[in-house]
This record gives sequence, C-alpha cells and structure tokens, in this order.
Amino acid sequence: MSTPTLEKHSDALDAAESGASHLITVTLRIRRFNSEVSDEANWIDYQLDIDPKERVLDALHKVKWEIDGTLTFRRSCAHGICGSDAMRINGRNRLACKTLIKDINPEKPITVEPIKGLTVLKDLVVDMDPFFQAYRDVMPFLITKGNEPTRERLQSPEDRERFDDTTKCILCAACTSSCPVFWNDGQYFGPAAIVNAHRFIFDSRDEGGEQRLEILNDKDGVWRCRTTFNCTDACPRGIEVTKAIQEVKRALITRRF
Amino acid sequence: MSSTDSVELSASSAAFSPDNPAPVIEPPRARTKRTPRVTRTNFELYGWLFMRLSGIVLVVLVLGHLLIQLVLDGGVTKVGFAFVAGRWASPFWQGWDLIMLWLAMLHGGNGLRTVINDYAERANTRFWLKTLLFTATAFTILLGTLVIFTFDPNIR
Amino acid sequence: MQIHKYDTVIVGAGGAGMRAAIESTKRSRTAVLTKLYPTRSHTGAAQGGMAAALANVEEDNWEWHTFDTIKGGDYLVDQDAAEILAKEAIDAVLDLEKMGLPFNRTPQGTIDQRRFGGHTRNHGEAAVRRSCYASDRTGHMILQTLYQNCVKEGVEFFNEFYVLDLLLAEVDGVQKTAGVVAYELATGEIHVFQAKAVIFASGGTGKFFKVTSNAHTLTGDGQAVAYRRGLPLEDMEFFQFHPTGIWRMGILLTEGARGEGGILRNKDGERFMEKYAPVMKDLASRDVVSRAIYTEIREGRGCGPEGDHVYLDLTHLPPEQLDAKLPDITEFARTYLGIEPYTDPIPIQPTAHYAMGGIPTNVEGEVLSDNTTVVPGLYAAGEVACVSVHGANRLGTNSLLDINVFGRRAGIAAAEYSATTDYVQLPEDPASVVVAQVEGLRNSTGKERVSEIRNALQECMDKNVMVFRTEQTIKEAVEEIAHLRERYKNVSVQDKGKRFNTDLLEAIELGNLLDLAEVMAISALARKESRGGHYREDYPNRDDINFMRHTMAYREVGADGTESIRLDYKPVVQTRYQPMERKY
Amino acid sequence: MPAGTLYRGREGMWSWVAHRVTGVLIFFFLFVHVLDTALVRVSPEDYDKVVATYKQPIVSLLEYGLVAAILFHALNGLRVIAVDFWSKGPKYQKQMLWTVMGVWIVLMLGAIYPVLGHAARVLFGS
Ligand SMILES: Cc1cc2nc3c(=O)[nH]c(=O)nc-3n(C[C@H](O)[C@H](O)[C@H](O)COP(=O)(O)OP(=O)(O)OC[C@H]3O[C@@H](n4cnc5c(N)ncnc54)[C@H](O)[C@@H]3O)c2cc1C
Ligand code: HEM
Ligand code: SF4
Ligand code: F3S
Ligand code: FES
Repeated sequence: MSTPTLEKHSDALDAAESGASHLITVTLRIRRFNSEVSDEANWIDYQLDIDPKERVLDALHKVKWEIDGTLTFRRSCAHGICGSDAMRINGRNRLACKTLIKDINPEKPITVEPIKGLTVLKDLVVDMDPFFQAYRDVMPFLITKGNEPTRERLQSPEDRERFDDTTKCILCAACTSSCPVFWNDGQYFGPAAIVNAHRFIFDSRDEGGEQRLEILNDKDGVWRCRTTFNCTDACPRGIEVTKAIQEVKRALITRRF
Repeated sequence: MSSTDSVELSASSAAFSPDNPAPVIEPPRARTKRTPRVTRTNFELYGWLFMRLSGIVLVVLVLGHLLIQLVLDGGVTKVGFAFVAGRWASPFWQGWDLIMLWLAMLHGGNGLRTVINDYAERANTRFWLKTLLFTATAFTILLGTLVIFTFDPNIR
Repeated sequence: MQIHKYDTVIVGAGGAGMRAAIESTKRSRTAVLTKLYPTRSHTGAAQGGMAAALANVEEDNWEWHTFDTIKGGDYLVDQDAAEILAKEAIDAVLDLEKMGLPFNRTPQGTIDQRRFGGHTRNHGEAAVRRSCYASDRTGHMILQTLYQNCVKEGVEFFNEFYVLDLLLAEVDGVQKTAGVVAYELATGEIHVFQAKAVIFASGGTGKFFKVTSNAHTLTGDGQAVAYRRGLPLEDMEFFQFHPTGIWRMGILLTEGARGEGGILRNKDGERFMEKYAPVMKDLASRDVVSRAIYTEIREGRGCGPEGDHVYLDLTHLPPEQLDAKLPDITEFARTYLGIEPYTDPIPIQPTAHYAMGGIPTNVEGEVLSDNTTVVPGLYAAGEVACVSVHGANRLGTNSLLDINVFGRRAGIAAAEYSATTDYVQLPEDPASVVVAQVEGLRNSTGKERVSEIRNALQECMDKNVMVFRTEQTIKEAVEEIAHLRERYKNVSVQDKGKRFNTDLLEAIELGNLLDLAEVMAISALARKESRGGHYREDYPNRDDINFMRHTMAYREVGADGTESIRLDYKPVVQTRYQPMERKY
Repeated sequence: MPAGTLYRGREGMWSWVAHRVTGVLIFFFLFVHVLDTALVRVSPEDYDKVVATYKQPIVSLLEYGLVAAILFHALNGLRVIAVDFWSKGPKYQKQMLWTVMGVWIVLMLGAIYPVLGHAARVLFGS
C-alpha cells in the first residue's frame, strides 16, 4: 500500500492547510430591492474583512449577520447540492456557496444581483414558481406500462450511463436564468426543464419519452434554443446542458423522419 | 454608493411600508401557471431544420456569388448592366441566382421571425412586425423572381 | 390570518415527508408544508447509499442487517423496530427503483451494492456489500425521485411555510391533534392548518454545532415545537459525529470513500485505524472512528501546522474509480480546498452529523406523549423522530432507509387515521402563541444579535459536548446555554418587514436551537456511561445495568413560569440479541 | 425590468449575438440589393448609375464590412450546424469558434485586395 506524499507536500495541500487565515478587504456590491421601502432596486456597497478562501455565501452571511440584517437571500446546504443560492456574481450565474472569494478577483468590487428573467421579490430572492412550472410541464417522472416486476427493473450499466449526466440536476435555475432566450420571453421552457426531460427520455426503463418529446416540440420548446452555451457555462453541477438539449432535438428529428 | 452602515434603505418617491409594499420587479413577460398549450405542430421543427439545410446550401451559393461579384475578374469594377446581362443569358446562373434568392430570403425571413418572437414584448407588436416581415419578404421574393425570369438583355 | 382544512398535514418535504406524502395523498386530502422548496431539503446531501440486504452481489440477509443495526447502535436500539427496518428495507429500495431512481447497476443489470461502515456478514465476520447507491449522490437521487413522484401524484405543497406551532386540543381528557400554525415567508402572513393528522418530518438539528455537515436550515424546528407543547424528546444526548468532514468546514466526505478503499492516515502516514479496529479498520462504526481520530490528534499525531486534523487518503485509488464512484466528493476537495484528490490526501476532521434522538414514536410512526401513550393523530418520521432504530449510534446508510421505511409507514397510518376520525375543534385563538412570538421579536428593542448568540452557542457545543465529553465540560455547556438563553430574551431583529423576513426566522430558529441544546446537554450530563455517539471520558465504559434505557426529556413549566427539564427513562425493547461488547 | 449589469456570457453567447446581428444585417442588405437589382428590369442606365455608386471608395468599405458579416455568419452558421448534428459538437464548440475566427481572419485578409484594392486605386491613384 502506498504511503501518501507526507514528506513532500504539494503546494496546494500546504496552501489548504495553512491555518493562519489572512484577511483581505473586499467590497461586496449588492443589488438590493425591498418593496416595503422603495419601488426601485439600488446598488449598495459593503466592505468586509474576509479570508479569501471563504465562499461568497460566507460574505453574504457576514453582511447579514454583522452589518445589515435586512439583506435577504436563500441558502441552505452551503456546499452546492441544494440549489438554493443561484445568483449573479460578477455578471455571471453561480452558486454563492460554490464560489470562493479568491476565485473571482477580490481586488475589484464583487457585484451580486438576482438571477435574470424571474420576478424579483426581495433583494436576491426571485419567484421560482414559473421555473418549477416549466419543470412540472415536462412530466418529470418515470412512466411505464404493463405490470410491475416483483424485483427491480433490469438496466445495464451502459444504459444507466446514458443519462447519468442529467440526473445530477439540482434545479437551481442557474441555467434557465442565464439563457438569453429565457430573459426576453419567460415562455421558453428553459434548459433546466429540458435537462429533466432528457433524464427520462434517455432512461431505458421509461416509456413516456414520446409524450415528453411531443411537449418539447412546442413552439416554446427545444427549438427556441440558440445554442448560446450560457447554460452549460453556468451549471454548477457541470452538466453538459447544451449537449443534452441537442440530443433531444436530434431525437425529435430522427423520430420525425 | 452609500456606505456600509446604511441599514435603512433610503425610500424613494412614495412612502412604502410593510403594509403598503411597492409592486415587485417583474420580468417583461412571465411564464404563467398553465398546462402546456396545445399549439404543438411540427412547424418549429421544420423551420429549424430548414435553417440548417438552407444554410449549408447558401454557403456554396452566397460565397460563390461573392467570389464572382467581388473577387474574380477585377471585382466590383466589372459589374454593370452588361455583366449582368451576360450572366443571366445562361440558365445555370439564372437558376443559381433564383435558388439563392429564395433560400436567402426564406432563411433570413424565418431568422427574423425568431428575432421578433424573442424581442417584441406585446402580442400586438409581434403580430404587426411579423405581418410587415411577411409582406416585405414575399414582395422581395416575387420581385426578384420576376426580374430574373423576365430579364430582357435587349432592353436598351 | 388564514385557516386551511386538510385531512393530513405533513411538516417537511425531505425524504421522510415526501415518502409519507406519496402514500397519504393517495388516501386522504394532504398538504405538505415546508420551509424550503422540497428539492432543497437536506436529504439531497446524503451521498453514500441506502442499506438493504438485497444480496445482489454477495450473500446477505435481513437478519444480519438487523444485528448490525443493533450492534451499531450499541444495543440501545429497540430491536422490534430494527427488525422492521431491515425487513422492509428490501421493498423500500425496490419501491424507489420502481419510482425511477437510477441506482448504479451490476453487469447483470441489478442494483449494485457496496460496503459501508458497520455492515457485516454473519454477525460481524467481515464487511458485506449492502449499500445500494447511485454514484455518490444517493440522497440527491432519492430526494429528486420522491419529488418527481409527488409531482406525479399531484401532492399539494406549501413552499416556504415555516411551521412554528403544533395545536393540540383536549377531548375527553385526551390530548388530540388539531393542526399546526405556519408562517408564510413570502408575505409574513400566519396560517392555521386544521388537520386530523399531522406528520412531523422536519429533519435534524445539527446547526447547534459549528463544524457540521448539516445545512443552515437544520435547526430542529419540529423537535422544539413538539417539546414546547409538552411532548418528550428521546435520547437527545446521542449525536453522531461523522469521521470525515472537510477540515474546518464540516462538509461531508462520504463513508463510501472508505468503502471504495480510502484510508485514514495520521501525520506519520500511518494507517492508524488498524490499532483501533483490527477487523473493520477504516470501516468501523462512526463513533469508533471519530474517537480514534481525536485520540490521534490529542496524542500529537494530527496533521497540518496546528496538528488539528488527519488525512483521508484516496491517492492509491485509480482516478477512473474516483471519477466513476466518487465524483462529487472529489469535486468538493477541489472546490473548497483547492487540492487534487488524485495526488493529495484530503484534510478531514469529525463533523457533527446526525441526531439519533428526537420525537419518540412507535413503529407505526405514532408520537408518544410518555413511555407508552400515543397522541392520537400525531406522527413523526425521519431524523426528527426517534423510533429508535439507531439507538446510540446510527449506521451509515440506515437513515436513508429509515426515512423511506418509516416515512411510508407514517404516511399510511396518518391517512388511515384521518379517514376514520373527525376534526378536533381548534383551540380558541389558535395562532396566539405564534403571533406573540413573531410580534415579540419584530418589536423587540433588545440589543442582542442573533448571530452573536448563535456563534457563542456553536463554539460552546463544539468545545464541550462533541466527541469527548466529561461532567465538567457538559456542566460548562449547561451554564453557558442558560446564560445564552437569558441573552436571547433581549434579542432583536433588524428587519421589521413582512416579506421574506429571514432575519426574523433566523431568530426563531435560534430559539429552537437553544432549547434543544439545553435538552441535549442535560440528557448527556445524566448519562454517566459511554455508549455509541455519547462518550464520557469520566465514564469510559458502557453501563448496561444502570443505563440500558432511553432518556425521555420533558419541559416543565413551574407555577411561576420558570422552565426546567425533567428527565425520565424508558426501557429498551430487546427481542433476540443480548448486549455484547462492541468490537470491530 | 431594471437592467442590472450586463450578463457576462462567454464565447458561446457572444458568437450568438454576432450571428444574430450579422443575420439581420444581411437580411436588410439583401432586401435593398434585390430592389436595386430590379432596376435592370426598368432601365439599364439607372442600374449602371446605382452600381457606379457601389464603386465609390466609401461604399467599398461598407462592402468590405458586408463581406465580413456574411463570412462570419456563414462560418459560424457551419459551426452551429456542427453543434447541432455532430454528437461531439457541443464539447468542441469553443475550439470550433476559434477555428471559425481563424478562417474568418484569413479570408478577410485575403479579401482586402480584391474588395478594397479598387477603392485604394481610386483614392490614391495606381
Ligand atoms: C451530508 C450528509 C450525508 C448523509 N449521508 C447519508 C447516507 O449516505 N446514508 C444515509 O442513510 N443517511 C445519510 N445522511 C443522513 C440522512 O440524509 C438524513 O438523516 C435524512 O435525509 C433526513 O431526512 P428527513 O426527511 O428527516 O429530513 P430533511 O431531508 O432534512 O428534510 C427536512 C424537511 O423539513 C422541512 N422543515 C424543517 N423545519 C420546518 C419547519 N419549521 N416548517 C416547515 N418545514 C420544515 C424542510 O424544509 C425540509 O423539507 C446524511 C446526512 C448528511 C447531512
Ligand atoms: C451563407 C451561409 C449561411 C449559413 C451557413 C447560415 C446559417 C445559419 C444558421 C445555422 C442559422 C440558425 C442559427 C440558430 O438557430 O441559432 C442562421 C440564422 C439566421 N440567418 Fe443565416 N446563414 C447563412 C446565410 C444567411 C443569409 C444570406 C441571411 C440573410 C438573408 C441570413 C440571415 C439569418 C438570420 C436573420 C438568422 C436568425 C438569427 C437568429 O435567430 O439569431 N443567413 N443562419
Ligand atoms: S441543469 Fe445545472 S444549472 Fe440547470 S438547474 Fe440543473 S443543476 Fe442548475
Ligand atoms: S443558454 Fe439558452 S439558448 Fe440554448 S444553449 Fe442554453 S438553452
Ligand atoms: S446553499 Fe445549497 S446550493 Fe448553495
């Protein structure tokens, strides 16, 4: 059994272990909106001393807990698996809990604003209902015919692998709200709904693929995607969203001809 | 930018309060609660496919056209009535230009239709813009076709 | 204030809540109230797997599983419940598969299984492959699959509704369930839900610790609400510390990492678990491994400049295996530590993980108001409940199992109950307690800050009642908590608004944490023995003569309004397995 | 909706913006181009007059811009088609975009003389 490289630590490990946290000063520029105070959104700057290895979420917490308790945002797990805290950080959709301060140039003010294309309810909180409505519209559940087997349904590892990527989705909406087509017109189903349809269309156990493809053949379905790749770039789970959308398009085409 | 101790957000014009909140910030057109509409035809599918297929053909036609018009034989200097007359004497070039015209206009027209769908906010605006687009496209295609077929080199 | 009427109301939309909802929606008019969108629940964080003796890859049976559960729980497990858990595990996994859960597969196409801490063949002979998994996001897939099936069944969700009170009404001298009171985050409005049956499935309470794998939202609301209504809390001193949390952050690195062959090493590179658990080594039960890690650290063999952590070494595993089986946790190491797990060991430390205790229930999920009496119409399932299948220490993968088995049972039982009974009349002015609580906080002019008190609480808990405890440290904690509770009376919130006032709710959550921390410390103080997750340095041995019993903590309010905690005890149900020394 | 900052999309988004802008541009050009060509049907003199304006240096410059737009739209259009129909397309979209830009630059350099040469001769004599 190999012993770990304890004598010659890699630089990365040394850096990770360096206990002494050196604080730096960063400016957080947050787009605030509170309908109980004003009908306009405005930018407010907050200065904090923070360890650059901390997350943007930690910085937001620092603001909320130490400076201004009215700052409002959603969060739960704090490590990128619950999908609560998608927001626009330095102009790009990310999860606040998966973005470290040091990775986004703390020299300049860090801008934080809500994701685009959904109704802003307060500060960084948006109305997620239209997003989940689109998700529900694609029938995101296993559809089967005939009698249930007594044991599990069989599926080869290859068939399982076929849709592995799209099972990772945490419904954070980073993709849908990064899509230029969605901003213009909230009618587009959006990449997240398509990803979740893909997860079933390409599941060998599922028999409802035809219906889902038909739903996505809608005028607000997959054909509105202009392959801008913003969704793929934004997905915090590293899902190849655009690829999934293209696979659905191709499935529709091959089904048709 | 205000400073860090601005716990009280400065109120704007109206006096909003917890009991009298301002309207929230809505995106231009929100997706509403609804089951998928029954507007499903294969139109968008065909449109999408047409854009790609016509695109491939257009590469040959348009780039060829540009090559001839602008690069070969002294480029744009040579273009004149006589040049056009010479080219359209051959059915091959007539066909070339005809197909190019139709494909490019339909391709561009359909492209513009998506653009309108994306940006026009109200249903009404959408409708009028699309009507305008359709008329312009149809007019151009017909006019162009007419010109190619009824071209008379001996008009002078 | 709005009043709603449902047959069954479920509090929480994690694994347990949604599993219950799927059953109860089919049988009764059901509402699910949840403070988070369902897919945000912390069940989604679970990585490793879900145990069931499917015997898909090697010989296994549910009796071995029962034994492991009981032994893992250091014999504090109620054995009838453990038997049900292990027996129904098989169907629970198959049901999930039929609902669409994408388990990893064997070459034959059946559900693949892997090893996990504490799960053995033939009563401890060797590790067995019992954990059914979907990559290292089994919990995520369970949560998604259950939500998908809720969408299919048309379950009615009330998202971002915080349940702040439970309504009980006395009918003919019996306390019966009347409903719950909830606070709608979006509007600040208070809603009363009248119900024949209520199921609590509101999850864990890890946030009173600082280094924890639990979400910010796991603040024990359900336990606190029930406790304040006079119901007991069982075995609250037992809290599980998972050996491998990312150093300082607490983010969990699944035991599956060790199941795949990962090794714990101290600063000398020594595989120290060989000393503490010669057979199971790195896969010994969690309390054993956590203590081993802290022993190494205390004896000066910890890693890093401050010697305050050890390494989880995956570097000898082929990168393809890491990519295929552990993609998420390797990514955590890259994102949060900036290191490459292919070549670097990962700094880890034990992290507060799971509450074994909670609201006492019987095997049907019915909540008990003392050792035996059922509260008609009240149910609990999941981490909020204590059946007790986990005893003094939960085995890895048994909780995802618990939420499915007992979530389902509670859902069926509650719906069947509500089909046969009538509504109990709501008490007069049902929302008064919540209104007073909310308005009190909103209008408070005190000077204390929520975050400061919470930080103090977390520091205190980490220092005094974590892996190692003594009379002295626990007493310190009790004192500190009492002090913090005094300070809490002067807490105020900055946000006075109605819409999305998370400031206000954090204050309420802190109140819940303080109550539960106190129960935990008092319960721990009284248990003068070491068992499972509760380790007393001053009483390092298990004491079956005096302490083979469940702790039941009640809130007592004196005539003058003073609060205190009364401890009582409940016998452990033993059927087949006699307590033995626990060795791995 | 109050704007907020500009979304900082990456290569994919900007190439799409450019594709859309060039597409619309070409469409309007084509519209005008068909109209002026229609003059051949009306009167050769007028046609030659219009075409003569095309030979002015400033129009040549516009023409160069048009070629740039068409070339970009055409090449990027091929990239989009590859993304659509080639299963590895989405994975290599960035590489393909850089290829498109490379080919585009080469072709645009090549087009300098044929398209702008005439204008240069008019302006600076030959
Ligand atoms: C990081 C991590 C990894 C784990 N890995 C495993 C594993 O591999 N195997 C295993 O078996 N177990 C594992 N566990 C344990 C297991 O995941 C949890 O115990 C289990 O998921 C709890 O499920 P639950 O349904 O009880 O609660 P949760 O999933 O936490 O759900 C709680 C629900 O209650 C709601 N809620 C809470 N308070 C309120 C309120 N006041 N009003 C309304 N709603 C409320 C929340 O919105 C949420 O929907 C892990 C736990 C963690 C933290
Ligand atoms: C020369 C070869 C051409 C190719 C290969 C090509 C290719 C394409 C493709 C593939 C699309 C679809 C893009 C998408 O769906 O995201 C497209 C869109 C478009 N094209 Fe072309 N095209 C060509 C020529 C033209 C011409 C001559 C015109 C103008 C008449 C034109 C106008 C448009 C417009 C307006 C769009 C819509 C843009 C959008 O929706 O973003 N194209 N083109
Ligand atoms: S596809 Fe990715 S970005 Fe989109 S919702 Fe799912 S996880 Fe979020
Ligand atoms: S951002 Fe939008 S346009 Fe397509 S590639 Fe993604 S859905
Ligand atoms: S807080 Fe859960 S994803 Fe960020």
